[in-house]
Amino acid sequence: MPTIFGMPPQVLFGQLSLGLINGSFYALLSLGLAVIFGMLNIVNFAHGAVYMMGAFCAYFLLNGIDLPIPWWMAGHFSLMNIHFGSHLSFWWALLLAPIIVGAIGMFLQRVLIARIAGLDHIYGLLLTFGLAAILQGLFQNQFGSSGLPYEIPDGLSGGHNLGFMFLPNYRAFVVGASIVVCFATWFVIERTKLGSYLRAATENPSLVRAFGINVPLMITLTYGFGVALAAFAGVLAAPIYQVRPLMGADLIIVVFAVVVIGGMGSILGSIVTGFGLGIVEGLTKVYYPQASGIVVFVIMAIVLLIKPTGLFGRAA
Amino acid sequence: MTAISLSEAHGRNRAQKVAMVVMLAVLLAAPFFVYPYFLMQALCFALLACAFNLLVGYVGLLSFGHAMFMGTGAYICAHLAQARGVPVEFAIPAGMLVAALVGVVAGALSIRRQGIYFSMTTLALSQLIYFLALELPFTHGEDGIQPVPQTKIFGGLLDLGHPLQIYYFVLVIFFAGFLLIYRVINSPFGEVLKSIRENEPRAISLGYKVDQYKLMAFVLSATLAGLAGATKALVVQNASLSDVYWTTSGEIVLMTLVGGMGTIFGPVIGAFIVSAMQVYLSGLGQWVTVIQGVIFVTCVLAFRRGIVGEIAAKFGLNL
Amino acid sequence: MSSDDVLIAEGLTKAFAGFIAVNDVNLNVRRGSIHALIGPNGAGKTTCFNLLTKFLNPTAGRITYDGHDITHMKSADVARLGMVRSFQISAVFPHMSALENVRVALQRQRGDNFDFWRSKSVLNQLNARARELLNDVGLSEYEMTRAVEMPYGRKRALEIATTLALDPKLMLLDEPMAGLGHEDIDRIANLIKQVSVGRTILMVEHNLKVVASLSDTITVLTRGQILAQGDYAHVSENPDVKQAYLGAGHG
Amino acid sequence: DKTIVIGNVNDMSSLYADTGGIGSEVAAKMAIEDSGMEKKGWKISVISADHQNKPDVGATLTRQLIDEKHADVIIDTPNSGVALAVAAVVKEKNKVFIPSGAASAALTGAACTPNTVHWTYDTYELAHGTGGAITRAGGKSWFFLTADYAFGKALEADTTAVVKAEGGTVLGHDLHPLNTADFSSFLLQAQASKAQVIGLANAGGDTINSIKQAAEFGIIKGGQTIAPLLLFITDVNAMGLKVAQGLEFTSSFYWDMNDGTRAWAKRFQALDPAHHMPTQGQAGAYAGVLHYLKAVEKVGDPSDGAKVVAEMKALPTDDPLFGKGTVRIDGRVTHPAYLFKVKTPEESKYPWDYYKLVATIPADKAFRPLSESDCPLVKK
Amino acid sequence: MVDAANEPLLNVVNLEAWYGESHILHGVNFNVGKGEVVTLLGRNGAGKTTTLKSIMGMVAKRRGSVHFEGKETIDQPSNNIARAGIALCPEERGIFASLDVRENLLLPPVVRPGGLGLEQIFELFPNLKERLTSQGTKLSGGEQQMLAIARILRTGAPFLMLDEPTEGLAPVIIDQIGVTIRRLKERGFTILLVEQNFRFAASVADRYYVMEDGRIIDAFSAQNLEANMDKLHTYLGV
Ligand SMILES: Nc1ncnc2c1ncn2[C@@H]1O[C@H](COP(=O)(O)OP(=O)(O)OP(=O)(O)O)[C@@H](O)[C@H]1O
Ligand SMILES: Nc1ncnc2c1ncn2[C@@H]1O[C@H](COP(=O)(O)OP(=O)(O)OP(=O)(O)O)[C@@H](O)[C@H]1O
Ligand SMILES: [Mg+2]
Ligand SMILES: [Mg+2]
Repeated sequence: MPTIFGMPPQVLFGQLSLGLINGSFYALLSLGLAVIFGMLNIVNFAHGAVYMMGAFCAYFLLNGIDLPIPWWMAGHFSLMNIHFGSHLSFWWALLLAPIIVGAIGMFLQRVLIARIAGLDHIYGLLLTFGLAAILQGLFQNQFGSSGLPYEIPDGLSGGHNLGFMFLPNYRAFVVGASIVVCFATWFVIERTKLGSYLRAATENPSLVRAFGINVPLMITLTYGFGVALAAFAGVLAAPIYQVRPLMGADLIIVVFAVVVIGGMGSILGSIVTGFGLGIVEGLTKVYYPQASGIVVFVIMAIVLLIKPTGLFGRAA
Repeated sequence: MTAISLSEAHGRNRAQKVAMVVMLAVLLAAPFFVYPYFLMQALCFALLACAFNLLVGYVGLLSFGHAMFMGTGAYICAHLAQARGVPVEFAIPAGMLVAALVGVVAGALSIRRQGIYFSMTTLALSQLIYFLALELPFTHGEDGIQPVPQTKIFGGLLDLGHPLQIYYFVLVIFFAGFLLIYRVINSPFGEVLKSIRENEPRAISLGYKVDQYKLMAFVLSATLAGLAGATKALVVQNASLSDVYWTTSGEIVLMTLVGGMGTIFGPVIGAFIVSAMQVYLSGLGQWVTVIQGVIFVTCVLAFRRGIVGEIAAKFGLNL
Repeated sequence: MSSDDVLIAEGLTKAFAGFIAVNDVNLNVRRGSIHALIGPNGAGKTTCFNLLTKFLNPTAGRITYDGHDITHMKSADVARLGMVRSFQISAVFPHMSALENVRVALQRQRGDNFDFWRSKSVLNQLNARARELLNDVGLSEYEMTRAVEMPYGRKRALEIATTLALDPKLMLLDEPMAGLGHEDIDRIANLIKQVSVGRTILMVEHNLKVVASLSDTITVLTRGQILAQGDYAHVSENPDVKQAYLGAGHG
Repeated sequence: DKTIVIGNVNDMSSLYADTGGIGSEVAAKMAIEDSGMEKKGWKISVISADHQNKPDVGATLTRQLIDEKHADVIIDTPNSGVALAVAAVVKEKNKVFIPSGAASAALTGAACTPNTVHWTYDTYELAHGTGGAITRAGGKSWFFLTADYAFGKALEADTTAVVKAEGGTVLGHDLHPLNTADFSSFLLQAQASKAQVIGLANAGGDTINSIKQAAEFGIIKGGQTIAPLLLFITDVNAMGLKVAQGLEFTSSFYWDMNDGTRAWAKRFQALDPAHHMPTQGQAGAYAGVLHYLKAVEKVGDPSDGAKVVAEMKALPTDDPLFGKGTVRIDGRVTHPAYLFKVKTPEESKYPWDYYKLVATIPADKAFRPLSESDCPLVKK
Repeated sequence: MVDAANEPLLNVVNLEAWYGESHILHGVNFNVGKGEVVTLLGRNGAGKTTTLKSIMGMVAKRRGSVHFEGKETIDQPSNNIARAGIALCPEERGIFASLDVRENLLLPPVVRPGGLGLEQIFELFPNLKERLTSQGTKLSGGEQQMLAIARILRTGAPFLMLDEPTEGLAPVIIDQIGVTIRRLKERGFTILLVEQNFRFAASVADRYYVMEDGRIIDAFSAQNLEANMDKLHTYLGV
């Protein structure tokens, strides 16, 4: 049997396509981060928590939601819940969850994040770090840590044998959905006037506003959109991974690395790097599996050494 | 125009000296009132936060990976003391030294960038160290290295098994580190650092090789963080993965933020508050995470200068 | 080439992506003179400046300063040789007092200031010299004021004092008068005249009154190339200069 | 002194919070009630503390519970790293440690102390139970998905030894980093190996994700058996039967075994804030505390931990959950272990009706024999 | 004092402004008539820039009244003020680094018909045409100034506020800008100018206001300039 660097080509192709699937999540998440960083100058540490909320939102839309009666009303050991029923399918979730979570994001931006506009971006990082802790803590309190099941939508269960691998239909769908959304985002931001407003507002919001553009509204919408992208990724993730409060916590660190490698704030950079690193990680799993959790960071260190602005970054 | 007179400037310095004496007095008396093992752990974190603050407060570089130096110090010290039988009085400096070496490499890689990029680079590097801690055989993976023996040291002069003796041993280490940082800040070197933070291109145009100054500050900070880690390994008798995990780096930031970035005493106060929360609120489970998050958010929104920073600003002191 | 020239640029060229900002410029700055670089906007003056002070690397050409070939040196090293620049936007250390601003520059005499174990009180011996410098530029009363709180014109003076603290042989000033009110312009012009004694000054400036009254030599740059060179009378009579720079109302 | 303080040093906020957490406090309180000692004038209380899966925090908390809150016994302590740190402190303070939620067999091996009594499962039991029973039942060829750290590697090594001893073969393994979200690459290799059994030498979220994704890639339908080496009932509950069906694994406890376990479990469920059925760790906490209290009552005073543990070792264990057994000289509690198979959704008749029994491993076979022990307390 | 001859386009009454705690404008009163070029003079720090920013709604705290075309704008956010037809060319130029020259130029939305077309702009500032695809901040200082002016000429706003538009420009270009301002005036634009370069201001202004310490302290028309020269010398130290 012919081999490529000691691997049968089937295995290699299989891993490459799996890498692409993972890359889809990286791309969506890093894109949202890049949009938010590029436009608000905020490193959104809460992005992982938002991704998680997207997945939970899909779960609630399907199964309804149990809202707790506060413990001081119900007594410590007997938490009582009120059930709000709902049976909306995955497809509805894919549409509604980003909107709902995006709205929550916009609310948080208005009441909290807007207050630190114009400060050093360290403060944005710290504020969203705190937000992430609060959100994840609250979800853990309510739902424990092992998570909730979410099944693959009916139309997409099963899979196809590609010869070199068994490709579940759902995963193929994830790749497609992610590419479409990423490209649409890129187009809007880089190829329309809206994009130049956004970029200019990052640099000097008060001046852009003095040109007649409602910058605060635009910023809020942008944050909402970045957050909605993460929620969208969360809905996509729900059937594959467990719907868990901490599902975004570790992922987010990797996604940060993706954004840094691509070049902070670069839309195209984050998309390309997201997919690219998914593939590189897939290959690492073949050749040196233990290092797969860290290969992204090694690449990040190397990239920062050679091209400190990231692969697609503009010089400051 | 708010010119400050010379005598006022001296007054500011006096406030620092008074605060220093008060702090020392409180710490000397504390073990008779508060649980000494808690105090020791908090002291280690305080030293760590002070080391971190040297970078963020006085060079303007926010490291999001300082756990890597603490972890390195802790692992090396724990390994030498536990597996190699090296006496603690040598294992601690050894941990500190290795952390310094890691600091040289990490610093050389990361100080080329500023702002958020610097933070991200340090975060990535600390993930690399975490990986090593997970993979290298001597660290024993998730079990960690334990127990680090609390034995008699200095030829039997000091018994680390005795709560008060080990406490004062740790206090001496903390205070030495603290004084060193204080001196660094108030040295000719510190003046140059300050000018770099204020206006880097201007410092360059005056002929300062700013990268060397930043690297030096980075290594100093790493070294002291390593010392804090090594001492902590002795105090809690183990070194484990959580010492190098990124959430620990986040906690260091939290401590410094709560106390006041760029203040001398802020990180100490912050470290005590956060450690106390972890230990005394531990029955609350996840609520601790939520509370920490709330503190983060409140600090950033309302008390950006931190507790000590706010007090100092209110009374026009320099603390 | 004569040793009378403290700074010599030969064939200095800088190309940015698809655009040549400075094109084969030969410049000799005579020791002890005040030399002005003028020209229309976008002529390449600031770029030239950045090349000479090594904030940019030339695409081609050679720069000799005081007998050293500095073409490939780093800007901090150039500064160490006594060639110090100011910035177009005032460059002070905002949250340090005027005295501290100057003292940081004076610290350079101590060599490498890596002595983190020493108290900064050792720097007090520099205070006398720092006060002297502040006095020279008329800032004695501002000694303990933080730079950020000083009026604009005074900041420029502080910047000059800081630069003087390095005792530079060659000072490069980029538009020192930009944004100054009339009184400040006179004050700074006098100051430049005063500190030029015993050193060389190269400056970029649009204020023709200042250029005319201060400079010994003027080089006019357009489109990255030298158009004319000489004293004010000579240059301002040049019809090319009139057309490209001065406009109808002048000369 | 007739006051006993029980310290529940636990993960209250993260991955083990469901398998231990506040539920272990509930179990301990049930044990106190069932011991009937409060009626005899004893004052017994439980304090829970969150070790956040950090050994340093765990050690400090333990020290503080003992010094300041006068804790006499520390229970549960899931996460082997923390358990080992706590064991050292408890020994130094001469109290009692009953790690009912920690898996490391080192607790009764190289790191055993005269103050530790290890209840419920350990890595040896899990490896031997699952590996032995499945191989004997015909699953001869194995492939491992192993978490790349000490716990995973130890599980894999132990299981490999059993599989080989039973005449099976190991075709290969894949090491994955801790907390991996995506297992598809590893599963693909496992699938390609054509092994009959895919052993999961990992825990918690890693186990759940690998099982979920194995179902997605059609591995179970394709005829391969997935054998998670450590699985809790809360994990099965979280995955849902559709995904979890057909898994084979070892457990020391299942709530629906007999009338005794059922009655106890229903009581527990009512008290548990999340209304979960008890996990084996929580059952162990109950049984451990119950036995401890018996011993303390005999000794008359909890302050000398080693003395209490000696008494625990002298008394035979007997409780409705684990039945009769003994505490061995190395601190290991012996009781039977069971090989379960997860039911299909059709087979499940009522809530939490998840397991069916495949095989029972008798108490004397379930744990590492003393003859193989490297515990210094075992004299050879 | 001299006021606008006809109905003022802009009427500022008792305008006060603060930066944080510091009170900068202490009640500024002036007006600008339609089609006029009015220049604000004053020393560094007198509050000229702050006045423009307050009119534009760009300072956090302000009080008093600013009527534009008869409507009160003091309580409006700056985006609405811009839409009403006021445009500012800021002192610090405000060129965006992340946008190229073309994007910078096209950034401010057109608020009314009647602005300059791109061709007219390039005629005025040929440098810009050459550098159209450069990054905005890669332009030389003077080119950035041209870009900043050109940018607001496109929008068609009938009221332009120019803050030291000649700073850092070569004499030829300054002459050009003078010509431009006169031409804009012919086309019916109204201009409020802040200038240090008195020579330049004198070549375009109809009326002058002099500011000191956050107040208007004097005003006179172009015809009376000669008579007021002595006073001006003391005000400005010219
Ligand atoms: N980094 C750069 N990349 C591309 N082009 C540049 C860069 N820096 C300067 N330029 C271009 O080079 C030319 C010369 O610029 P320079 O700043 O030297 O002009 P200047 O003579 O200082 O003009 P001014 O008097 O307006 O300040 C300008 O056309 C400018 O757009
Ligand atoms: N952002 C700010 N924060 C605090 N004070 C400010 C700020 N901007 C300006 N000032 C102060 O407000 C006063 C008026 O400033 P302004 O910029 O309006 O003056 P100006 O007349 O435009 O002067 P110049 O001729 O120097 O541009 C000055 O004393 C200045 O120091
Ligand atoms: Mg220039
Ligand atoms: Mg101004």
